[in-house]
Amino acid sequence: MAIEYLAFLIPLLPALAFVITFFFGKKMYSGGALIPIGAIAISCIISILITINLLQNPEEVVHQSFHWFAILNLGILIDPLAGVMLCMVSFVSLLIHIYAVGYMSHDPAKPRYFAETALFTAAMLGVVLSDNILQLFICWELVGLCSYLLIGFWFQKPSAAAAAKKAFLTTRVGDVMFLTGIIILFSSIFTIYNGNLPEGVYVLQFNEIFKLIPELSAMHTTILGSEVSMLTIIALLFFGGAVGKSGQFPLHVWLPDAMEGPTTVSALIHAATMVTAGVYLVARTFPMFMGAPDALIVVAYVGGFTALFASTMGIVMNDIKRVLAFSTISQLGYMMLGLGMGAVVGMEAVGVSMFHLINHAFFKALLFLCAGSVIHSVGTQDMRQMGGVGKVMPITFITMLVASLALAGFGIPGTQIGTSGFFSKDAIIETTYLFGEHTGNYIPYIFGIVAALLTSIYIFRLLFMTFTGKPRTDYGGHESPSSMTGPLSILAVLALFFGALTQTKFYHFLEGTFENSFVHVNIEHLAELGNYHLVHGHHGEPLLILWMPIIVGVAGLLISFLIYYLNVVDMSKIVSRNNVVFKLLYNRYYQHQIFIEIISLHLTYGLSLVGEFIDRKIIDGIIDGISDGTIAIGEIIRKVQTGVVQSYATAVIAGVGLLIILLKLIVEVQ
Amino acid sequence: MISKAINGAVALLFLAVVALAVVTTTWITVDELPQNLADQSNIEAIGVQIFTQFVIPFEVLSLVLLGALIGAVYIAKSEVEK
Amino acid sequence: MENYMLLAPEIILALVGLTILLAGLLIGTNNKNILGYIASAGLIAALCLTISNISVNETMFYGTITIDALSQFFKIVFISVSLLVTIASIKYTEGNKNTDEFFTLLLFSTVGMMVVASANDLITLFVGFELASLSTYALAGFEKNNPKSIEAAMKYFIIGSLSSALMLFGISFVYGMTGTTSIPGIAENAGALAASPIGLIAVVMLIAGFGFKMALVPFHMWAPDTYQGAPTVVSALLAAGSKKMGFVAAFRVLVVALAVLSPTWQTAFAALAIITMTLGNVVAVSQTSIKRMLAYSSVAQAGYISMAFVVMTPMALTGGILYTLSHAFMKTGAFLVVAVVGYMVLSDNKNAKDIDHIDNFKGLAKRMPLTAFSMMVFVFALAGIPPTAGYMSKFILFSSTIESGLVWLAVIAILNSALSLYYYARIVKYMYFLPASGGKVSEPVPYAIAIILALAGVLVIGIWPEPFVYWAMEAAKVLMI
Amino acid sequence: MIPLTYYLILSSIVFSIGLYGIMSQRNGVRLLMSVELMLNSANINLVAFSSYNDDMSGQVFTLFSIALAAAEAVIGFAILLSIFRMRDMINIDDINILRW
Repeated sequence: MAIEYLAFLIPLLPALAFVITFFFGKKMYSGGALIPIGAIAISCIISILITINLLQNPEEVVHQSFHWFAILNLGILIDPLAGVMLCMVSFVSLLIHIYAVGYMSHDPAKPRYFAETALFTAAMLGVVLSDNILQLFICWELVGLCSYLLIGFWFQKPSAAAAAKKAFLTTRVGDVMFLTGIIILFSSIFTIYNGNLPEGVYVLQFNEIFKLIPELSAMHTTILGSEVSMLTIIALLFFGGAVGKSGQFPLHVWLPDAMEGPTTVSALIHAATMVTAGVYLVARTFPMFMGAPDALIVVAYVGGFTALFASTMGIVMNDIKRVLAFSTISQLGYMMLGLGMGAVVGMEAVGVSMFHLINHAFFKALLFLCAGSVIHSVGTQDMRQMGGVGKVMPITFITMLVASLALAGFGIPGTQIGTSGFFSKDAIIETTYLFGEHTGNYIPYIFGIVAALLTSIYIFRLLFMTFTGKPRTDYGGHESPSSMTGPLSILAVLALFFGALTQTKFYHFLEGTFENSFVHVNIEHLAELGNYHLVHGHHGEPLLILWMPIIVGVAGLLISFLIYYLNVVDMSKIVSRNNVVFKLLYNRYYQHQIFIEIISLHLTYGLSLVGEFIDRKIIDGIIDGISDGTIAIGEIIRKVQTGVVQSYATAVIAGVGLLIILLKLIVEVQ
Repeated sequence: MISKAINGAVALLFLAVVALAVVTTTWITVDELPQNLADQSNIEAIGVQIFTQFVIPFEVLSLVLLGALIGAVYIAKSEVEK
Repeated sequence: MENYMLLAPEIILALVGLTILLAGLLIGTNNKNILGYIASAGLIAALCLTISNISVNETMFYGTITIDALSQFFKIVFISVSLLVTIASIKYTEGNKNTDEFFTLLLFSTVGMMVVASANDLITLFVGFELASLSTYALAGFEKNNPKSIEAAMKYFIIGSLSSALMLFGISFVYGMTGTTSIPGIAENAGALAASPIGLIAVVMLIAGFGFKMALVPFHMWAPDTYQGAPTVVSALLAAGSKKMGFVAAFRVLVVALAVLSPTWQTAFAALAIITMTLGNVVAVSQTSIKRMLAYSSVAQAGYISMAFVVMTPMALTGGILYTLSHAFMKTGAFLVVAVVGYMVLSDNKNAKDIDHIDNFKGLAKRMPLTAFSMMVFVFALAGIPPTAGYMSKFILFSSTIESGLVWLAVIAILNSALSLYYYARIVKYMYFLPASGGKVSEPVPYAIAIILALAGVLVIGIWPEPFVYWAMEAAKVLMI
Repeated sequence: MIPLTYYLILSSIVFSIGLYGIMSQRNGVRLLMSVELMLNSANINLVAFSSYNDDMSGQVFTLFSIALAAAEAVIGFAILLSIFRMRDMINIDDINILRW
């Protein structure tokens, strides 16, 4: 059975579904939802079958390519990395499409919704499948376009339209860097070949690029007086694209606002799939990062800082979806941090990071869908107006609890017991420890561990505020229909068990990504080019280090439990700084309380506020400032155009005169 | 008035630049002009050139004149009569 | 014996123009629609004939005309633009008793541009230039009872004649130093010109003359006013067709004839390209009239194309030439969309003012889905987003710039194209994310056909660029001898 | 024999007068006159070069350019006429609806 020959159908079917739904959806059941669901289901089955084949035979990757123009091609590449990503994207997309049948049932613009999500799925599968960087970029842009359209799905709301624009423009900053990277790469390859390309070589195909890494890394250019390898520049520009797409600091500002779209869109695009495209890009071009000095360290620092920075802001949000948005940014930061650890562990970093990506897709999609279920039922996104939802929505509550445990990474070290988040996040934190051990630089580890504590605090705060206690307003909810709870349960099972079942196999599988019939790259050799010193066989970290993530996780749970369930501290009083000391003295657990007060509340809360300030005022301010500045300059310059034709003539003549003088001067100098 | 002065200054500057360039350039010229100008009819030579070498521009020129005519008549014609 | 078949496209168009003029005298106002179809048929015939002679390389008529890959490429650009404009104008001129003048002038201006593309002699070039200019002066003022249209024509005319005078003055110096008006002859004798101070003045004056057509800053100031005031279909012709005439003339005169002076004009174009793209994009951001915004965007695009003159590698010239083709389709399409929207606004309200205001684009996706979608593709193509023609051209142009070591220029250009997205995305926002102010309107068929053809052009070049790149490369080879 | 430079200086002066006129005059007809001055100064150049180079094509060019100048003037006057009909004046610096 040669299922591989059907690989091209994977992106094609959703694309076809887009066309059909877009034009004929109005007349069909539920806005033509069944067409994309069917198409994506087939894509999903093909992906899974191919990946299973690949598991048995990891050397034999699927590669199909056809000539596009001159020295470029269109092609499909399914190697272990693409395989797992494909399965995840198509599967999560399938579940969310099914869920959306219930969630969007009241919306009149259903056909447009399903058409756009189908197109998105096609484009995202295209990103994953690309065998060359240009095709990847094209699909990447298409994904961005769909994201723009879907964030602005309810474009009647000005905030949605503004959010769509912001998302589009901010990610464009990254995209421009990415494109610049491709252009520089393209011209560098031309320089390497001296313009004489060998016959039948598609220059932007990954295998060709990887083959040339030593030459690229030997090319140097001078920037601000210091010699920099061309490869580093290209890798960092690619990373710039990933920063934009994956919401890393400082281009993360669009992601929280993107929550203006329907919750299903947030789950699909802004949690599980599109935002991980940046991580995927870095993983896909990982050999380039390995060969480029300093590039991985930048990735690690940006990722680690983002993980910490975003989680501090997660604590102060009251909008349930915004908490999850910041959580997504923070988790993406973890993935980048994991990739950056390639500086020490080599290919294992890709395995660790991708493992977290897949697990995160499951539990974060689940979190969003649960939140969507709550919003659908309660009719508000503000957690202050919820409370006690768990009683009316038991299934949602249980699934949400599972997802939260997975996010906070609960499990028992040294055994096979634990949620999927436990296996992947702890693996990243352990690698950062290893990094610290070998380089003496523990900063990534501190980023990781502190962010883990904050993660646990904000997610249980969300859980307690929403599902426990007494209803704070009269919302009168009900449990969601089975088309919604069905996907929730499936995702919950995955969030709970996927990690434990696949952990060992997964790393091994992904380590073969760059050694197969299509590309063959020696990571060890590349690491030498990039001045990284890889270590092997790292076991026997101190027990405390193994237990540390779970300790901070439980600490976070306790802190949230105390504050938001038992209400030992009245948050409103804290915020209004009313009589804190008095309450403190009368509390029996004052020792513990001080810890909470100072560390978790004042310090963290203060930090969060500072974070939010930086986010809202400074970063937003810079971005807005640039655009306002441009408009203002435009307004001034346009006034030169007075409408009087003589002044135009004067401009022409003055232009001629100035040009003559300018050229005279330059020619004299030369 | 000031603007006219500026315009004048710009024009004078332009003149100065061009004149300077003209004066400092060594022009390639024939050593001396044909002595008896009356002997030579350049009319005939021009006529021959127009209908041989420059026949294409000449034909295009006819289109220019026709186009200018159509355009001018169209724009200048008053549209009052119905 | 000359092969007159090679000039058949020009001859056909001139004859069709005359036929339309005569036929216009004989048929009544109500039947004048047929003239548009005749013009379209003539243009299609000319297009087919041009394409059939695409790989000819011949110099004719005592060396005043040359037919080569470059001229054929640009002729196809001009004929395609005219064809799109003509098809759309069938609707625009409906019921107008001056339809015959309109189409005759349109065809004449096309002939003028084609003559410039083929010119191998400065006299031919200048006469062709004037034919295209004079016809379009009249076309810009075609709505002669509309003060804006007449004002547009007046400004276009005055700056245009100033530029022709500057150009002629420059040409006279070139002639004086080289003793000939033939382009290959000038190329042989240009050494003396390069050595003398007058060479610089001649080059700058020629650049001013061509820069007027290309709308390079600071010779661009007529462009926004004229594009805004002129009838929208004419703006399409000016922005997409007539602008390209400036480029082909500059390719012929500067790159081929005055190649020895390349240090001078490369420096000049470097300065002009940077100023042009930056000013064009910055000012476009603050416009509220769509036509004016497109005009500034077209100024900015001229800046990108001018980079080809600065880089001057075969790849960069290929990129620049391909860009002219892509830009022809994108800009024509965008202006025709504005024309359809204007038509829609007028059918809502006969006395509507400011029909090109951006507010009229609100909710266009609801009112005219096809038009809105096409506009989205056009503006994204102008911004250079794949998979469109604009992306391909920019990719080739920018990567060749980086390859030749002018990284700073490429960085400025890329920053500019990122900035341009701001105002392009605004149109998309208006069309897709703001509520509509009226019901669904069906596009008039001629407009719809023209827009779909332009859309097809933009997408085909974007998705399957190989033949076009190859073809542009052939055209660039002509310049690199 | 009059040096060639004299002709060129003359034509430069005429050209500059034209430039000055086009920048400073508000009356449309004067503007057109300025344009004619500039075109004709180029003609002086062409004829002078033609006879000093003993090459006929410059004079042919001059004939062409005279015809073109005429055609240009025709269009120009038509546009001015149309402006005059609409606004009863031909001061073109008052015509600035289209701006910014």
